[in-house]
Amino acid sequence: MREITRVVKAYEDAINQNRVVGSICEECQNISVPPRPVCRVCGSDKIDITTVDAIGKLLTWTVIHIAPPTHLDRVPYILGIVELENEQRLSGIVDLPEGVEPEFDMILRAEFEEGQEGASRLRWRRVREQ
Amino acid sequence: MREITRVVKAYEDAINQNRVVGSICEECQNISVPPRPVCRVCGSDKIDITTVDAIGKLLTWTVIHIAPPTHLDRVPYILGIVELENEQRLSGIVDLPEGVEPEFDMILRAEFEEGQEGASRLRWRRVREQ
Amino acid sequence: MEMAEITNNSIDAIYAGMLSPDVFEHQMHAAPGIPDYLGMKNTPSTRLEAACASGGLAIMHGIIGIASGLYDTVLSVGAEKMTNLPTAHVTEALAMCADDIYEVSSGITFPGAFAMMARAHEREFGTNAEMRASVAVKNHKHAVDNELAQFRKEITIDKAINSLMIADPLRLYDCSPITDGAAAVILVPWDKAKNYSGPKVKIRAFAQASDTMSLHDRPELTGFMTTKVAARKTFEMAKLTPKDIDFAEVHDCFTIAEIMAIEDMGFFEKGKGGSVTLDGETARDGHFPVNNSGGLKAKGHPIGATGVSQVVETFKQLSGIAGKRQLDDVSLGMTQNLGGSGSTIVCHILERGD
Amino acid sequence: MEMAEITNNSIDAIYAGMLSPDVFEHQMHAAPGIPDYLGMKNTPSTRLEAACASGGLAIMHGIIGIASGLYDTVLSVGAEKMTNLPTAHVTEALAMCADDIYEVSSGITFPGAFAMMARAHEREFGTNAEMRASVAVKNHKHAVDNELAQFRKEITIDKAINSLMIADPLRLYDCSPITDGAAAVILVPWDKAKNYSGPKVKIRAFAQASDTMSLHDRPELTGFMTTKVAARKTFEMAKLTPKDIDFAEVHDCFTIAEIMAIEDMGFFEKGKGGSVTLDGETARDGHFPVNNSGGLKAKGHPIGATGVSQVVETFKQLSGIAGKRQLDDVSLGMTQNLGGSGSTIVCHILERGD
Ligand SMILES: [Zn+2]
Ligand SMILES: [Zn+2]
Repeated sequence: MREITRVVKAYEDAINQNRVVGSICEECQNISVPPRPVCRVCGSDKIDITTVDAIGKLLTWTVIHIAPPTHLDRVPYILGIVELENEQRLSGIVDLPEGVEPEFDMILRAEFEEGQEGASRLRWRRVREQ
Repeated sequence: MREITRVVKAYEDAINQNRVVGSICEECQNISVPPRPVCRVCGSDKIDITTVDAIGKLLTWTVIHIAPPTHLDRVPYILGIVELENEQRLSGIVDLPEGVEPEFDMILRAEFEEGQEGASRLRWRRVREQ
Repeated sequence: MEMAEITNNSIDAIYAGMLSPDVFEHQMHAAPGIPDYLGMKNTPSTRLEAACASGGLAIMHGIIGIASGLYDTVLSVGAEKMTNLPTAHVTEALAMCADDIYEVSSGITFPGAFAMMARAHEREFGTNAEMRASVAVKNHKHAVDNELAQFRKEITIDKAINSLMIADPLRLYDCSPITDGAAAVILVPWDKAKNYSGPKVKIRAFAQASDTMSLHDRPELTGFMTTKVAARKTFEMAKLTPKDIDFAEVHDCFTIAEIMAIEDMGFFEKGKGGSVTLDGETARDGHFPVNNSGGLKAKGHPIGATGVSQVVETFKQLSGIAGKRQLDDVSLGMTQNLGGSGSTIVCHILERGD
Repeated sequence: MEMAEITNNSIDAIYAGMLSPDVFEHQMHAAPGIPDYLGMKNTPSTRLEAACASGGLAIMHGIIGIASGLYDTVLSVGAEKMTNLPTAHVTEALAMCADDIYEVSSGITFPGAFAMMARAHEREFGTNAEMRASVAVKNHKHAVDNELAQFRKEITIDKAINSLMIADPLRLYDCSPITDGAAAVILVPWDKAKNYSGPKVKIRAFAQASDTMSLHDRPELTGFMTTKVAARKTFEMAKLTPKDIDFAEVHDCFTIAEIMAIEDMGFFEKGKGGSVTLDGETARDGHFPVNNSGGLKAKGHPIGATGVSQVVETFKQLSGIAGKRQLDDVSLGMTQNLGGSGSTIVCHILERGD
């Protein structure tokens, strides 16, 4: 439990520093995003935290029209799964400019906007728009 | 499930009519307060609803000082178990006049005060004070 | 219990599948309420929870209780009372079955998770809106003959593919409804079942599998590894193959879920689940009927009850008491009950008892 | 797991006792999160809930899984993360274990239910505030030697009987605290345990019993019928009597609960539980040590973890690895884990393994 707390906290702290981190296994060097307390490849719990390049392609997505109470003010919003390097994946909201539709394999980059209480929130945005 | 809903609804409806009801078994005439969907004595589910005399003695009680959020405005309050005729028992708030302390076997009667949205609430009060 | 000629006193233990009486009914520790309200004395009653697969676990762990030799007669129950809460809160409650840290914080919903799989399935196999809708159309048609179904009205593909968008590409008619309900079975060792004259069915095999909480942590987005693992283990225990099974009740919480289930269980080739449904192969008069009860889509989906209800339907078919929806000449049926976005799967194979 | 020389791949199934990750952590379907975060693949993981007896059920149903022949190696876990919520909300959440319709609506709290029993016990047997406080004083003293305890500080009877009134007659020091925690055991068939060189202990017997949700529906207010029934069945399965047992870990969620437990389990005459505690008979150096770990009162009470933690403590004592709090020459220990206001009880008897 300590370890779970540690990796989740590392992830959340990193988001607040506008970074995305994963875990790296000291035994087999496997990287996991989001970070995990036990290596999925070799089972080791010798885990370090490492910053990853938060750029990837859109694997799949939905457009949420009926949202939970926490997200009612955002509908409709795009929720997608983004694949980073090494087949690591993350879920997140995809923010696209007006008139741009999501597409398979669209290249997206993690950007960070201000959330509640000064915390950062990760948003996936199209690389082209920069 | 239909039966559970039926007996609970009968109980709640009766409270709103300022009455307390129990179930009476058509097979063995056993009375249960609060009403139950299946007779505890003979196992029959042939159950009728019957009004009972809501007067009894205080079996045990506590004075709640740390309350759940729903009852914060009432602390401290007395919560007791009252035994009616035939060893039937009910939990409830006991309202005593200023300066009167609860006592074992104190005779209490169900009275009804207005609750939320026009519904009645059962309160146990000392018989002597009337 | 009347049908099974069982009285309160002969129940040794109760297993109850419920997702969240906590959130839906403000009642934790709900399992002892069952023997309490049934007037039983001190009968152990255990709640099992694995989201929408809670009911399947109640059956499976009831069987394990009997197999252990500890119990002779078990009551396995599933129940959920969902309509106390407004829809937005039910949506939120169900989303709580997804991973809270990485998924729920991103605004995922239950339909949203399956919508992402539907899109991946469409990309890889061409499973389109019409194919998905054909699952709903079939299950609504099946439910017309189920007197216990929530919806007993046929719908059209046209109506389904034009219904309200919930989580693109899934629309209202791709989603199972919010339902109150309960289901129960009595389990006894097979050699003691002969003491009862009522209908009886043999549980041949069962298995349970888990997977990651988050969808993004799984290599495959077009099916469930859990379904594959649980189905394979169930077939192994039964010493059977998919070809031996006559019909199935699978977890169609969303239309795409039924399509993936019949593929992952091995009844149809991967990627063909949508087209075989559109072609009528899984209809009551098709060669492999699926969700002949109406499924979650039309029979209803009272979360904790669903897995038990699937076994009850299979029981009815195998004992020839399914009335107007009775299938001819069936001797082996299979169930697949899914929890969350597939983080738990429970499968059972049942066999005709005579 | 290192101590048990077990790797992830050898775990066949996980049983997890948790009261409400729903309410405490906004996470339903939490059980698959365990194999997920441990990096296990598709290992079935089942959540069991019976309020504060959830952990006891995780152990018991793990044993049943092994006894059925289905599994060889089971990981039974209990866990709760309670400190996310403010105290008033924890109070409300715990009160949700009482009967919602008749008790919660009356403003019952968890301490309130036990307070009403404490008063009935005082009336019938003279169990007074000092006797109740002596349970807390003893358990705090025991916890000083438990490096995993939440409180490792001795208290005095004077301090306890003058502490904040919570639910008259129960005061702050009569109540167990709000705690985060987890505990786990590995279960294997006894004949396979010999393959492991680490410490091992035999589970001799176990039983579970249920009772009415509402306190007012029970004929007796000075003890729990569930404790009596579960303890009797456990002794029967073990072919032992209370006299054979060397020590016990019992469910002292409130001081009065320990007093009633040691009476209802048959270790002391009914009504004497308070005076024997005051006399030191259940202290570490007494003739029958109770809650030598510090109990729920001082070790802490992370709801779902508690029942597992009791078995872990008993394991440590019976394998001689309890360090400073090691009891001399013990070969049989018993646990009693209580859910709600006694609506569920689970007991286990463990025996030294050599
Ligand atoms: Zn590694
Ligand atoms: Zn009767």
